Amino acid sequence: MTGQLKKLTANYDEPDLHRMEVYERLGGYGSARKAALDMTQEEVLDQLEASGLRGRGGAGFSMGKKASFIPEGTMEKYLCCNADESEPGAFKDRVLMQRNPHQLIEGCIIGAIAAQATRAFIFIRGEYETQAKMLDAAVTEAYEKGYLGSGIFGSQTDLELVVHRGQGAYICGEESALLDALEGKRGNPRLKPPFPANQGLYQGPTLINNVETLCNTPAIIEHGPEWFAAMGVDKSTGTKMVSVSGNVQRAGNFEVELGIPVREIIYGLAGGPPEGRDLKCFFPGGSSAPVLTKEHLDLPFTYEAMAEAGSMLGTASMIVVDDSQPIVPLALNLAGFYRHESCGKCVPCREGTNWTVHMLERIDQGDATPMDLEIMAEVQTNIIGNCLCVLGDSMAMPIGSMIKHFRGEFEQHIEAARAARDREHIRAFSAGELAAAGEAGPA
Amino acid sequence: MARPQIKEISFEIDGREVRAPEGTMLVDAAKSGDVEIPYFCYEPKLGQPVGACRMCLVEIEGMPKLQTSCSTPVKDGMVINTTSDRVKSAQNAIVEFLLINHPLDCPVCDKGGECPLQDISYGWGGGKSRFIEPKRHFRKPLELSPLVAIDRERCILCYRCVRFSQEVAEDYQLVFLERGDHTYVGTHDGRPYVGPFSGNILDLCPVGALTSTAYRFRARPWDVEEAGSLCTLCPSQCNVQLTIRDDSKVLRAFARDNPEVDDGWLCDKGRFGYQAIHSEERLRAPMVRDGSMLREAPWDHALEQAAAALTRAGAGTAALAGGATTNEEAFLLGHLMREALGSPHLDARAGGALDPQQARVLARPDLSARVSDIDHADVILVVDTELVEEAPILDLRVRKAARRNNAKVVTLTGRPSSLDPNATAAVRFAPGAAEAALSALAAELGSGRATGSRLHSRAGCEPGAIGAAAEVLRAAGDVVVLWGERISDGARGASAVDALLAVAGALGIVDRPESGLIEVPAATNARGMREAGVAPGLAPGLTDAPEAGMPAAEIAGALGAGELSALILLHEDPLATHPERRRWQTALDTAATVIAFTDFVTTALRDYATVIFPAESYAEKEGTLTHPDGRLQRVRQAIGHQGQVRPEWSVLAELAGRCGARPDVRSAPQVTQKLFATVGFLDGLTLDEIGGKGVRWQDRDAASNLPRAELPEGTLEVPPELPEGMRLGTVPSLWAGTTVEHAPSLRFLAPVQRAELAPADAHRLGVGSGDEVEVAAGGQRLRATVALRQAMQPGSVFLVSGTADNNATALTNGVPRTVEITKTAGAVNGAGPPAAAPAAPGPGAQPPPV
Amino acid sequence: MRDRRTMPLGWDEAVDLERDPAVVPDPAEVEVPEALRASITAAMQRYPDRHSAVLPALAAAQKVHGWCSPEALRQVAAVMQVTPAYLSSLASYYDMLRTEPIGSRYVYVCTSVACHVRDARAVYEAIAQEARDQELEDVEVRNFECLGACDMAPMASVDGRYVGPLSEDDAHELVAAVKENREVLPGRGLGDEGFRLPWEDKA
Amino acid sequence: MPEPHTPIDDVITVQRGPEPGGLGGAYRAFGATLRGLRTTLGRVAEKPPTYQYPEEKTPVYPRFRGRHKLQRFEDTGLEKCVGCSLCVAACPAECIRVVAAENTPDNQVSAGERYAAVYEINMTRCIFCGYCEVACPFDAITMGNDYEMADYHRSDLIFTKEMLLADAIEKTPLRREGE
Repeated sequence: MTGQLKKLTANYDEPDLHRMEVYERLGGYGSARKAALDMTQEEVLDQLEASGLRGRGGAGFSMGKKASFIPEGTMEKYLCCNADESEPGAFKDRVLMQRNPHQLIEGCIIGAIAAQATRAFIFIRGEYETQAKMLDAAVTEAYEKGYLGSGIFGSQTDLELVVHRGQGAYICGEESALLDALEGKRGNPRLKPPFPANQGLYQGPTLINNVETLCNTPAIIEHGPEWFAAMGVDKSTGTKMVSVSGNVQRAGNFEVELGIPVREIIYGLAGGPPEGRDLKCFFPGGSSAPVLTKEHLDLPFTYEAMAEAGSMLGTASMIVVDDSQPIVPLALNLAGFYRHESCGKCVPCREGTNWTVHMLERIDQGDATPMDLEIMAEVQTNIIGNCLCVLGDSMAMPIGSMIKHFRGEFEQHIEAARAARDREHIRAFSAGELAAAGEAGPA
Repeated sequence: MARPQIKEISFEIDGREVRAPEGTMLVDAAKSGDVEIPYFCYEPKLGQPVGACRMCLVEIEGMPKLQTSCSTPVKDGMVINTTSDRVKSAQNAIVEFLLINHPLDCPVCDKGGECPLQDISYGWGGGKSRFIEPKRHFRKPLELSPLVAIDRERCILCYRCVRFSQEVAEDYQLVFLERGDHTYVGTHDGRPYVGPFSGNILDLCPVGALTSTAYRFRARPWDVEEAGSLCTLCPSQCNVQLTIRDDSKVLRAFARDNPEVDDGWLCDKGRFGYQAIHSEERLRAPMVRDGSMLREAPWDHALEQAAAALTRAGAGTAALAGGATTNEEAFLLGHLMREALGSPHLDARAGGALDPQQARVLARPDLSARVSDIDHADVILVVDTELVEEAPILDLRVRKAARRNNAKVVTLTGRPSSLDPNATAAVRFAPGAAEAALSALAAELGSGRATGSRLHSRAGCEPGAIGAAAEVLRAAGDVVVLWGERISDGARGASAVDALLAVAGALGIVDRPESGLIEVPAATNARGMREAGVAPGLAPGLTDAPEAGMPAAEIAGALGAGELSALILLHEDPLATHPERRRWQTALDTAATVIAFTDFVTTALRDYATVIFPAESYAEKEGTLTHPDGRLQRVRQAIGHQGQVRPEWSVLAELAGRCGARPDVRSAPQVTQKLFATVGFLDGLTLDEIGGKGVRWQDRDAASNLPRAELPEGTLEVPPELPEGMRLGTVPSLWAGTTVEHAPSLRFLAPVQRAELAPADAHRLGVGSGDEVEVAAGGQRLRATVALRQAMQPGSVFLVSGTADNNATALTNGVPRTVEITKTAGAVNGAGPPAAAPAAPGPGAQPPPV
Repeated sequence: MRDRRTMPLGWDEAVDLERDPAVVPDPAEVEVPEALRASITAAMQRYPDRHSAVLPALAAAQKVHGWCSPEALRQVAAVMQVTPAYLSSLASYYDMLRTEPIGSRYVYVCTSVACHVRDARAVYEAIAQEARDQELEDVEVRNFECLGACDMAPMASVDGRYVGPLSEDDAHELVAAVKENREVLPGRGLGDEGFRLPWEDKA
Repeated sequence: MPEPHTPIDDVITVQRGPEPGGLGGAYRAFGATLRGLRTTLGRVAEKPPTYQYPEEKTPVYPRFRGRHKLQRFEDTGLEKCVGCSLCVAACPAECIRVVAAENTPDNQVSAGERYAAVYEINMTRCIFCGYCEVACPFDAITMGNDYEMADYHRSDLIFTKEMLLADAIEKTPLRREGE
C-alpha cells in the first residue's frame, strides 16, 4: 500500500473538466441519473451505508448512517454541503471544487436523494471567490440541463441548489454554526441535541456533509459499495485526499488509500523536510489535531491508529514542522488563530483561548516561570470537554500535546527569554544610571 | 391548541429520588430535590436555552461528557450527579474563566449584594485566581440609552439582554458586535437602545454590566424593603415590586412575575414612572380657587368649599372618572353622585357610553378570555388596537404566542400595526371604519347576521384582504380576540360592537373555553369602573341604573348650555383625553364648579378648577383594580402618604357625608367589602382570596350572579359609506401624559405630534418625510411632522393623541372625520422625524438622591 | 491597513443619546440604489427565509459602498425589513465584511500555522511595510487566517485571487501592482494558465 | 456489653493549714493581716492614684476603639469611602446610614464611580464593636481613640460625613509602647 491511488481525482488532468460537456463525456452525471431514475431512496441510502464511506470533514462519522437518521415525514428536508474549509492545513476541498465542480453537484444530487431533501445548499467560504464563481457557473449549467430544479433528470424529484458564500469565519465549518450562518445569523454553534438530522436548517431535518464526502458518492453509485469498501483498511474504507503542507519539499494534495504508513506520505509523497532538516513534529489532521512526533511515523494512516496515538485523522491535513521551528512561536500562532476564530459564545473557549495567548506571550517575552507552564497545561484541561462545540478543544488539545511532547523546550524558552529580558533590564538600568550621571552617550 | 397536559416522572439526583414534570429542564427539575445548580444564561422566558455560560454542567449517567443541565430535559429514570469531582472541577474552571476579565469592583458595583456572579463565585468557585495578566479596563459607565448604563468590563456575555431584545421585545436593537473575546453588547452605529421594554434588561443582567441610571447608587439591598403592588399606568396592570427606602421613597420598580398577567415583564413606563411620585411639581395639598388664583388650603376648608358647591349644584352635577381610579373610588363616586347628590350623570369613557345590554354580553364568562389564553391560542385576532401603545405587555404576549407556539396573528386595524410583521394576515381599513370591516369579516366567516353589499369597500379595505383573514380564522381552533375600545366609540359604536359579537358568534367562541374576547380599554381600570357603576346607564354590578344619565359627550354639551353646573373630575382631564377639545373648553369655562382629584395640575385644571384635591399615587393607594380580563388585583400601599395627601376613598366618603349621605365606611378594606357585597358577581370575594396574584371573578361561582344577557341575533345594521378625502385616525402614545412628563428619566420619550402618511398621499400633497404640515378640520388646526409609512392605506392620516401640544383631540369629534393637510412654509426637508426626540434634560438632570 | 487591533471599534464608546434609536426603517423613507435593491431582492427569493440572504446582501452592499457603512446597512435593512443592528451584528462578526472605511479592495496575507512555518510573518510584514512606503490607499492589507492554500504557502489573496508562494522579495512588486490596479504577479496566481507549484516543475 | 467499672484515682488530698497554737498558730491568726499590711505600707510613699479627669486623661491602648473617622487619600485628597454600604450591612446596632451618589467629572468626591453623599453614624446607638472598620474594603472608616462624645442633644450625636471627615481633635492620650 504505497503511493497514490487516484479514484476521486482520476480525471483531474483532463483539460476543462469544470465544463459540463467534458464532465459528461467522461461519464459524469450517470450516477445521479441512475439514482434519480432507477433507484429508490432506500437503495441509494443502503449503498452509501454499505460502502462504509465515512465523513471526510473531520469527525469521520459514517455518511450513510448519518443520512439514515433523517426522519421520515412530509416536512421540508435539507442537504447542506460544508465547503467552509478553513482548518489550517486543509486545502483538499478547494482543489475538488476548482478542478471538478460538477462532481460535487452530482454528489449533492445523490446526497439529497438519500436524505429526501428538496433543497440543497453549498456553503462555501467567502475567501474561495474563484471556486464559488466556478461552482455558480456549474450550477447554472446543471439547471439548464434539467439536472437541478423541478423534476430532475425528468423524474418526480425536485431539487433546488444554492451556492451560499460565507464571509470569513472559521467556526462556520462547525456544522451547527454553518446552519446558523446559512439562516442569516451570527455563525455560532448551537446546543446539541437537537442534532441537525432532526432539527437543522430552518428547524427541518438536515444532512450536512463535507465536499469530499459528497464527491465520493457518484463513484459509489457507479461502481457499487463493494468496490469502494475494498479500498482502504477495516472501517477506514475508500481513498482519502491527504493535504500535506508545512516544511516539506513537495506540498500538495495526494489521494491515497487509508492505511498507508505516515512515513510514506511525509517522506514518500511529499518529499520530507527540506534538505538538512529533520522532522520535529506533525499535525496529522489539521491544526486542531494534537501533534505527533517522529516515533509515530510508522503508524498506518487510519482513523483508529491516529486516535490511538492520542491524535486524530480529522481532515487528513498534515502540517509538517521541521526542527528549525521553535515550539513557542508555533504554539502562539496556533492559539492566536483559535482566539481570533472563537465565536465568543461559551465561556471556556472565549476566555480560555484568550488566557492561553496571554500566557504564551508572557513566555515569549520572558515574563513567565515554569509554574506558568503548569497553569497553562491545566487551563487546557479545563477547556477540554467543557465547551459548547469543539473549537475550544481544537486549541486546547494541540497546545496540550505540545506541552506534553516539548515540555523541555518550553522550559528552556522560558529561561532563555527571562535571561534575555533580565539582560535588557540590566542594560537599560545601567544606561539610565549613566544618563543620570550625565556621562552617557545616546540613551 | 389546548394547554398541554403535564406528566410527572421520577429521577435521581445526588442520590435522592425526585419527582418533576416530564420535559422540565434539569436545572429547574433539580430544585424539586432541593439541589441548586448554578447558571447565568438560562432563562426560560427568553426562549430556547443557549448553553453559553457552561456553568450548569452536570454529570448524567450514560453520557460520556458533562451536559448542560439548562438544556437537558429530565427523563424518567435519569441519574444525575451535581457534586462529583468532575462537575466540581468544571464549575471551578468556569468561575475562574468568568472572573479573569471581570473587575472585582463589587463595593462600587450597583449589583453588589444582589449579584448572581457574586453568589456563584462564593458558592461554586475555587476561591482563587491564577490570572496575573492585566484585566481589560475601559471607560465606564457608558450610556446605552438615557435609561440604561453599560459597563462592558463587567459583562460576562451571557446572552440574556440580547436575547430579550431579539426574542421577547423583538426590537432587535441590542446585539452582540464583533466576535470571540472581542464580543461586546451594543447597538447599531452608536444609537441608543430605546424601546418600550428596554428596562427589562436591567432585571435580566446577572452581573452589574447593565445598571439603571435612575437607580444607580441609590441603595444597597440591605438598605431597602420590597413592596409588592400593581402598576396602574395602563390597562395591562402589571404586577410590580417597589423598592422602598426609609419607608418613604420609591427607588425602583421591577416586575413581580405573574404568568396570568404580565409574564414577568414590565414596560419602561411602569419601570420608571414611579419617579413622578416624588416629583417636586406633584400636588401635595388641596387647592381652592381664590379669584383667579388657586391657593393651597387646609383640608377642612377645601372639603367645606367642595361640599358646599356640590350641595348647591345637587342633581346638576356630573362626574368623569378616568385613569387609575380604583374600584373602591369608583364605587364611592357612584355613591356620592347617585345617593348624595341625586345625579345619574357619571361616565368613565371618552368615546360614548356602552349599551348596557352589550356591556353585560361582553362581560359573559364564556365570551371572555384570560390573558394566558393568548399563549395557547391558535389564532389571535387584533382588532383596531395598537397593543404596544395601549397595553404593551399584551403586545409581548402576542409575540410570544406567535414565536413560541406558532400561533397565527391576524391584524385588523386602521393604522399599520407593529404586529404586522408577525401576522399571517394583516388587514387595513380606513380609520373609523371598524364596523364595516368587522361586518365584512363576519360575512366572510359565514355569519348569517351580516348584510349589505360591498362591505369591504365601505371599510376601505383591499379586496380579498378580509377573505384572506377569514381563511386563517376559519381553520382555527381557539381564537383570542383583542379589541380596542375605540371601535365602540361614537354614534356607530353600538353597531360596531354588534358586528364584533357577530364575528365572535361566527367563530363559535362561546363554545370554546379557551377562546374569548379581551377588550383593550383606554383607561387603566375601565372594566372595574364600569362594573362598579361608573357609567351613565349602569349601576354597580352591571345592572340597569334606576335613572339613565348622560354620557361624557352630552355632559360637555349640557355643561356648555348651562343645564349642568358642576363637574367632578376624578383623575381625568377631558382636554387631554376626550374628543372635541373645543367643546370641553366651553364646558369647563361655563361650569360653575369644577372639583378635581389629581396629582399634577394640568393647564386645564389650573384655568378651570374650583377645588383640587391631591390624588394618591399608586404607591400610596390601597384598593382593587379589575384587569380587562376580569382579574381583580390589589393595589397595596408601599410608602406613607407624601405631604398632606389623604386616601382618596376617605375624601370621597367625607364629601358624600358632607353632602348628606355618609357611607358607612371607616377603612379602605371596608369599602372593598361593601363593593363586593353590592356587586352580585363579586359576592363573597375577600381581599385574602385576591391575594398576591389576583382572582378572575369569572372563575368564581358567584359569576352566575351576572345579570343574564343573550348574544344578539338578527341582522347587523348596514355600515355607512366612507367619507371622501383624507380620513383622520388617532393613535394614543404610551408616552403621553403627566407621568412621563414628570418622571425625569422618561421625559425624553414624551411624544411630539406627527402625521403618518402613505407615500402616495405624501407625493400628492407634495410633502416628504420630516416636513412640517398643518392638519385642519372643523375650523381647528394643528401642526405635525410628516412620517412616511409604506404600509399605510392611502387616504388615511394618523395623528398621535394625548400629546402635550397639538393634541389630536382638537380635531376629533367621535365620528369618521376628514382633514385638510397643507405644507407649512419654511420647513426643511430631510430633517428626520423626531419620533423619539430626546428632550433637553437628560439623565444628568435627575433630582439629588434621597 | 491594519494589524489586528487590541480591542474592537466602539467598545469604549457610549451611544449618542441625541440620536434616534435604529429601528427597522420604513421602506418609504430610505432611498436604495436600484441595482442593489434588485440584487438583494433576488437573494431573498433564493431562500425559504429572507434572513438567509443577509450575507449575500451585505456583500453586495459592501461592493457598492466600499464597506458596510451605516448608510449601506440602512439600505439593506430597508429592503430586507430587519433592523440595522441585526446587520451590524453580522457585519462585525465576519472577517470579510468591513465595518470601517479601510479600503474597498483587499490583500489578505495568510499567516496561519502552515504558512507560519514557512515564514509568512516576514512576508506579511514586508508587504505591510511596502504598502506604507508606497502609500497604498483604499486597500485593506491585513494578515489573515488560513486561506486554504497551504500548498502554495506563504501566500496572499488579492481581491480573491490567490498568489504564491511568496517571499519577502515579492512584496514590492505585489504592492506596486495592486496600486496600479494591474494583475499581481502574473503566472503565479492560482488558476492562472499553466500555474504550477515550483516543485511540480521539478518533478 | 457495658465495660466493668474501674474506679479511677479521684481522691483529692486536702492541704490543711497549721493547727492552732504555737508559732504556726500565730501565723494562722495574723499571717493574712500582715501580708495585707505589707501591701498597704508599701504604698504609703506613693502619691494618690486619682486622675483629675477631665483635666487629666487616662491614656488608652493603641487598639482602643473610639470615635470613628473617615479617611481621605493623602495625595489626592479624595475620600476613600465609595459609599458601598458594607459598614451598614455589618453594623449590628444599625447606627450607620449611607446614601451613595455618582461622581461626575465636575464633582469628583472619591476615587471610582461612587461616593457617599450621606454618611451618618448615630453615636447614641453605636456599640463601638469595630465591625464597620473590619467590613470596609477601602480602609475608609477607622476608629480613633476618642471616647469623649457626650452632648446635650441626641440629634447632635448623629455624626455627619463632614464631622467624620474633619480632623478630629485628639483629646485622648495614647498609651505608649510598654506602658
